[in-house]
Amino acid sequence: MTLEVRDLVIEAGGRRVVDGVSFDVADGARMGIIGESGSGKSLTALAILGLLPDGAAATGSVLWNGQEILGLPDRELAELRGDDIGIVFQEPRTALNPIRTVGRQIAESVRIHERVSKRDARARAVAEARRVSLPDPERVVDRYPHQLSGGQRQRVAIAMALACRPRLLIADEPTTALDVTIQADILSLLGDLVTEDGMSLVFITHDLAVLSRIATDAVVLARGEVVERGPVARLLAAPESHVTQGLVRDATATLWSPTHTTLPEPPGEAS
Amino acid sequence: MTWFARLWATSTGRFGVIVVVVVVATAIVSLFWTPFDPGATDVANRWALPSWPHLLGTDATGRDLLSLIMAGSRTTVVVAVGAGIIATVIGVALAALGALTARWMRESVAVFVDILIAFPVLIIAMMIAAVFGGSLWVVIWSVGIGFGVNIARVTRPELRRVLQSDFVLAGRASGLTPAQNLWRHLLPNVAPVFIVQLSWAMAVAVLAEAGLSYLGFGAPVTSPSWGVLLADLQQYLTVHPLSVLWPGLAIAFTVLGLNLLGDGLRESTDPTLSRRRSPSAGRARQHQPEVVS
Amino acid sequence: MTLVRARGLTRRHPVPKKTLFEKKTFTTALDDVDVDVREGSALGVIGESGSGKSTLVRLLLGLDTPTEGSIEFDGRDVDAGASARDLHWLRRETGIVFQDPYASLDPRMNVGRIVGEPLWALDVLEGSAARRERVAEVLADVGLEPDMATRYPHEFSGGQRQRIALARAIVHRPRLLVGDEPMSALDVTVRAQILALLAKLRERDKLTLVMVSHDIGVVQNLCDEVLVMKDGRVVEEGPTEKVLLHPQAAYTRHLLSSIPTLPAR
Amino acid sequence: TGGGSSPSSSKAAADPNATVNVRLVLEPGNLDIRQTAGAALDQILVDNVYQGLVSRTPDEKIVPALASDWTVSPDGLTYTFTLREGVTFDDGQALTPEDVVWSLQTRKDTAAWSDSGRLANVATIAAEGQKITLTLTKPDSSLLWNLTGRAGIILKKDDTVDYKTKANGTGPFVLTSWKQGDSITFQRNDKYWGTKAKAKEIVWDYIPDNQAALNGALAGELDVVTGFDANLKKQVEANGDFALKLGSATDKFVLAMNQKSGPLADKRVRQAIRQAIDHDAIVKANGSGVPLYGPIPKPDPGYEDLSKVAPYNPDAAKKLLADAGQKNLSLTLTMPSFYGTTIPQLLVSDLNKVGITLKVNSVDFSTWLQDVYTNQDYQLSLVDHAEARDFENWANPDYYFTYDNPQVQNLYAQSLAATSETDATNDLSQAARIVSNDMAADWLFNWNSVVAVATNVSGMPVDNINARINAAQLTKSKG
Amino acid sequence: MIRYTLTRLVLLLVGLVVASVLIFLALRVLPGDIATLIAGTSSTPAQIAAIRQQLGLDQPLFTQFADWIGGVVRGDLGTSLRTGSTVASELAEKAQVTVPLGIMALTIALVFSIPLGVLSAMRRGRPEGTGLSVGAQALAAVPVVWAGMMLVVVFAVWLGWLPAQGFPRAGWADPWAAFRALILPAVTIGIVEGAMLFRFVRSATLQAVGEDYVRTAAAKGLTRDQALVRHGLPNVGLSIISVLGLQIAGIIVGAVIIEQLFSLPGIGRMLVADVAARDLPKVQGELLALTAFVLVIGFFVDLAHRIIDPRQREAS
Ligand SMILES: Nc1ncnc2c1ncn2[C@@H]1O[C@H](COP(=O)(O)OP(=O)(O)OP(=O)(O)O)[C@@H](O)[C@H]1O
Ligand SMILES: Nc1ncnc2c1ncn2[C@@H]1O[C@H](COP(=O)(O)OP(=O)(O)OP(=O)(O)O)[C@@H](O)[C@H]1O
Ligand SMILES: [Mg+2]
Ligand SMILES: [Mg+2]
Repeated sequence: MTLEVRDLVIEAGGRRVVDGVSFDVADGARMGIIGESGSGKSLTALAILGLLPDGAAATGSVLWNGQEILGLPDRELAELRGDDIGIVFQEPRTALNPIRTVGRQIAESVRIHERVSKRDARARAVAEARRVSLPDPERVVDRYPHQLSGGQRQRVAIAMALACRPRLLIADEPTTALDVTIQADILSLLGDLVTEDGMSLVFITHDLAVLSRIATDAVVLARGEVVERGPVARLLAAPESHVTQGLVRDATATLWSPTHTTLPEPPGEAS
Repeated sequence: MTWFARLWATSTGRFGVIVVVVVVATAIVSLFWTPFDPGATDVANRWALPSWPHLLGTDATGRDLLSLIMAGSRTTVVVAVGAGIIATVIGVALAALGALTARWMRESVAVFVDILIAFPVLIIAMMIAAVFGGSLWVVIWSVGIGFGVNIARVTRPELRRVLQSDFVLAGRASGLTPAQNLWRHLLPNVAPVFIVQLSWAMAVAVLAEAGLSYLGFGAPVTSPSWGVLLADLQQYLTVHPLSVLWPGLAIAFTVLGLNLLGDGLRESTDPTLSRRRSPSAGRARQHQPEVVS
Repeated sequence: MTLVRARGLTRRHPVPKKTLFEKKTFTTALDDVDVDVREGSALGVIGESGSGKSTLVRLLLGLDTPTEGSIEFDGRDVDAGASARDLHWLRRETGIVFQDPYASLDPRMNVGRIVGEPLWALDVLEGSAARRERVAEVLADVGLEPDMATRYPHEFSGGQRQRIALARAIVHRPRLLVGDEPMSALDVTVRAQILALLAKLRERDKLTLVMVSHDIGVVQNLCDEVLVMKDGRVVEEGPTEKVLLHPQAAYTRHLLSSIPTLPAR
Repeated sequence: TGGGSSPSSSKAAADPNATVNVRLVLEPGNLDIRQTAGAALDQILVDNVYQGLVSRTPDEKIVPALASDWTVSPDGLTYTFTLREGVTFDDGQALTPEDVVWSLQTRKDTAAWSDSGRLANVATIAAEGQKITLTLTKPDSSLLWNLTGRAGIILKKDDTVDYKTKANGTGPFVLTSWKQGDSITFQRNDKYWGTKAKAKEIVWDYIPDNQAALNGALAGELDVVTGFDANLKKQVEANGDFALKLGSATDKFVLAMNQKSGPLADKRVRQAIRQAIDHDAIVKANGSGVPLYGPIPKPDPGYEDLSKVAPYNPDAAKKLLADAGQKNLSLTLTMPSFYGTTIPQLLVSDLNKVGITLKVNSVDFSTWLQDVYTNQDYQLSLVDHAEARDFENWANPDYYFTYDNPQVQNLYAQSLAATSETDATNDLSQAARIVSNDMAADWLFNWNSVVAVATNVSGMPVDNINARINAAQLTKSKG
Repeated sequence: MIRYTLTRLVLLLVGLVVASVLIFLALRVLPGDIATLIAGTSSTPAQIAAIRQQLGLDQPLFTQFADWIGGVVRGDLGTSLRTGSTVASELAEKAQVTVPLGIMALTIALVFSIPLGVLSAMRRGRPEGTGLSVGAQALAAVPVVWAGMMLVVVFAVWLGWLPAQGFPRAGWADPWAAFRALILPAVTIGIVEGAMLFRFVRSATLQAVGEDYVRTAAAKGLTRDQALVRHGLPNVGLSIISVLGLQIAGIIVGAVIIEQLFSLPGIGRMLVADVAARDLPKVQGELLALTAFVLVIGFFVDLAHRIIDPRQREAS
């Protein structure tokens, strides 16, 4: 099951915000997309699933297993979403429906795609909640989002995306809004799940340290264009484009380093 | 971009602005000139159909409808502005009492506002009309009070929200006194919500003038007013259907304009509609496109 | 020399009653905390979300009244209940930058007015010309063009906005600058720039810093002392080196081990 | 016009089981005929439900009712009535002479009852067999007339009926239901002593809105529309199922002027106002009615044409105002709100032409009663005085007209005391001329009733129907 | 939940007490009284005084208030000075017109505004969505009197399908006739109020379109319209419920005008007549009942909110 993105162009608000992005995600691959804020990472992810916001439109080509899915009618795309391809968003506070129990929300994709009964769906929800290590899964499925902490909500969001065992998971900065301790938990959870199920992963982040923990390969986006691509280790060790170089340098500047506490060399001059 | 440019950029806002300008301009012109004296009767020419020199025809006593409609826009402007001012004063006062004072006071005011909301505008109007007789003041005060309470209800949480915002806290940290903070930060930031409500209040005032005039609580029966005219002419609807069209159209046009102005103002001032509001907690990073519309 | 000295700081918030018949209950945001900030030092405050960091900062700056405990600034008692004018002495000595660069600037004021507000409110510098000059100077200090003073916050990027907030915090030349997570809303690139800027100011103007952050890298790079908080209490404090490299408290260790790192180059 | 009832144009036979729906404008506040004022009560209850010893026809002739006949002594001090036998109240009880004595005596003695003052000259009321004798302290030429109205109504002695919502009378109809805010229903009284009513049921529908009434008529929901707006004539005639009938009436639209103080104390100003008003235009705009220039309308005794007293002449009006030194005069007219907008519009325009700014304050009737009627706190007032033969108000200096002329008061007293009808009438017309010459008020016009009657309806009276509608002859044919 | 209900109930009672005092005092300011009205234009001061005493209007204000409130507490809303019948019975009778009218109007408003509002939000930017929105804006701008007249002319006078005015004397004993009599009035109020509601539904739905959780739902395999309907709308519904509370007040106002226009014997017309007649005990009883009704609706709106919204349901 492969995803091939070719010459993806996205126009939003009359501007071209993603300009000819191409990349492949092979079966079982762990692909990272990095870039600074506003470089077009989220829109790229949304375009793949046909979830672009009003006022944004995509052209180019997105092939899923060789089938063109860009521009498919919403009804047909909907069959892919949640079933073949799952997605987790950045903000756990707003991504869940406040007036539905989390169990119902976790099992919704199962009910949509597998048409199981209500009771079975609940059992599935409990199982999925257990899989993402939510505490007391039997009870937690009957709670409402506001009764959970941020980390727990993000786990719910992940459980939702994984409920139908998708072949590809797109995670759009799933840990940015969380505390470091919780972020660490979620990252290892994701890593484990991907390894267990052998699904492919597209992980979007602006944080190189996070990227290096989760992805094997990455593309670097800047102003809507791919400026560099390659294995993460290589990107970090020997960045070629100056965008990547800047990212690496800045990351080092503000990054916690367990070995030295001396002030590093002055970072890039303030512009 | 200034707020006006943003407003003008929305089609609703543009229509609203045009309507308001047209109505106000008509009102001003009518102060100096109307084709006929709007009060002058001419029984020989009653119920004239639209034709020269009575472009819109005449009414039951032969008054020129075009002149009456023009002069009636004055009443509309007075009603809308008057109700607006009273709604503003009451709305601001109640909202401020309900947002800025001690907690027991805030909560009692909130309850009081909820009770007042239960009194329909019309009932307030009937009481005032019964005391002072039908007049524009009835419309102005009743809509002013009724909508002032509404505005207070909508503005209060907004005021609370701004009050808890970081920039107000930053103002305190910069040494601003509460009064300075109110004037420099709170009011300007609540103003948009307020102005939107206000333009809707004005639309309601124009409609209420028609309804109250029909019930006899509105403007004096001889004053040039769209509401009075509508109430007056509707009695002859089946015989002279054309005449009742004009005041109806004038009212609908103005109300539509004010409503759309409110919608346009909301679109152009509400930041949630252009970019997402920053989450108050957590470490959500924000990005800002280079050009903000 | 101790610039700020706080003893036994406790802050409780009443939980809003949902019904009339409920008993009054409290949440404790800060629980018996002692803090000393040496003149010229940089104190980092770290800890998880909700551990009381912001509460502490507000108390230190007299923006909130402690339920219990006392604060002295430069030997003088801080009474947050006093009128705004009676606190002007404290405001002249302190400046603060908040976390969210979008929420902390009044969207309806231009940058010149925002940055000049402390000068105006505290009556520092006579005459609008002198004030304008100082605003231009401080904008240059934080790396912005002086002619940006006539523009409005929404015309700036997050990083630029945070610099504006920083300019406002230092425009009246305070002795103490407090940052309440001033960088956590920014992406790495901008974060690095602000960090450098703060380091420069500290060096040049001998500013005393109190820096709240969940971002331990920032603290490590900027601060010489660290305070670790959890659930409203201080779990560990001491020189940066000691606390971060040889943490004693279990919580500190857990916190540090959670931080993702780059593979060594 | 002038006939008692409109002849039926339909040849079809009347349906004895017909229900006739009649639109009326003003609903009574309650049904208490003893003390609740207002023509709305007399309009339907007197003659139809309640009766007096005597009654009157639409053209103001006095006719027998509960009394089969009566005599008046030559000195005018003793009235003797012969009470009919076999009369019963709606509750089945027979009418006795005691009921008559009690009714008249209680009326006279109870201040709270309306029109008690009209029996002020009656000294004793006595019954002897079926003979009822009233003796007077002094002659009163209006007594018989007064007995045709409220003052003469005969109720059951010490009746316990709830007068406010029900009725217990002797008339050809029984009041069966009152749905407040909607309608009052009468049913034929099958035990009536006289000729039985023609229709089985009369429904009085109270519809204030003219357009709603017209719509109701066009949709076939109403058979008779009274108070019809003549401006809507075209519509109802085009329909073909209705005919418009005009009837005379005693409604006088009185523009009262408070002459106690202020600019209106000056007779020239009052005359200027009268001459500024185009009465013909008012009649034309109203679509019906006749101009009126004095206090007595054509149907009442004492009427004469006073159109020469203050004819329409704006220039003369301007001159009078200038003579009186009134420039930029501004006056306020206080009027009840239910008289519509046409008349005030015309007044504003006419007065404006001679330089008077008129402000119109239209108020609830109760506010008018308090401000104008009771407190006499007004400048100009406009009210329709519908009552017939109400000249007495001009002879009452305390009345809200604020008109005080001893000569008029004497003439009126003289007319009351007159024992010959001609004398009484002459005195009245002389007094009326003085009132008009004094510019005591302006009489805008004498309203005429306009009634739209369905073509299958017969027996609908059209004259003076604001005062009362005798529905005994009213009926409808099938189809 | 029970505690909350009790708290809210206390608030409701406080509201009623405040309202009753306001109503009582406000009415005493009215000029003119029923005694002069009963006495009419050929009355004498003695006659007026006699009537006033008979009606108890010569009692001190406080006594009158105490009498009234005392009665209200015992469930007696008072009696009419004009007719002597109880306010409660007259309200009950007129309610047979006004309540069905209100319900029909509300139903029409809801049935027409909610689906169309949602539809126009879903079809935003397309001609049909814009068209719906423009149409609703135009309808919301039309004075209710005008709308009513137009409908009568077309459906009653021209086409003759429906009655133009009035309510059958038999009332609901003749259900079909009664229902027909209320159709035009209800449609008039319904479309004008519905147009306002439409604007609200549309903007609330547009807001829901942008909510993250709707996008999340679409990501689970719903089409975007399905996601909006299944996840956005229940949340929109919450805010519609609160607006409905206010809408009821609007319908009451509409009813007063419409009952006049269609000569319907309902509460609105009775109220206008009673104010004009200065039948103060009756007016205050009616106003109190009306206010209580709106306050009670507010009470249930708040409770409904609590029940539907888990965030509020939580006690602590
Ligand atoms: N609905 C929209 N209308 C117009 N412009 C948009 C819209 N959404 C995003 N953009 C713009 O498109 C560009 C790319 O946005 P995108 O959200 O993909 O960035 P990102 O790389 O995900 O950034 P971040 O790291 O901050 O999430 C930005 O300049 C943004 O301002
Ligand atoms: N005004 C308030 N009313 C009630 N509780 C409050 C209030 N302000 C803060 N709290 C509570 O006090 C605790 C400490 O809050 P504080 O904002 O100081 O935490 P923080 O360490 O700054 O967290 P973060 O990293 O999320 O900014 C939290 O549990 C918070 O919910
Ligand atoms: Mg993004
Ligand atoms: Mg904080």
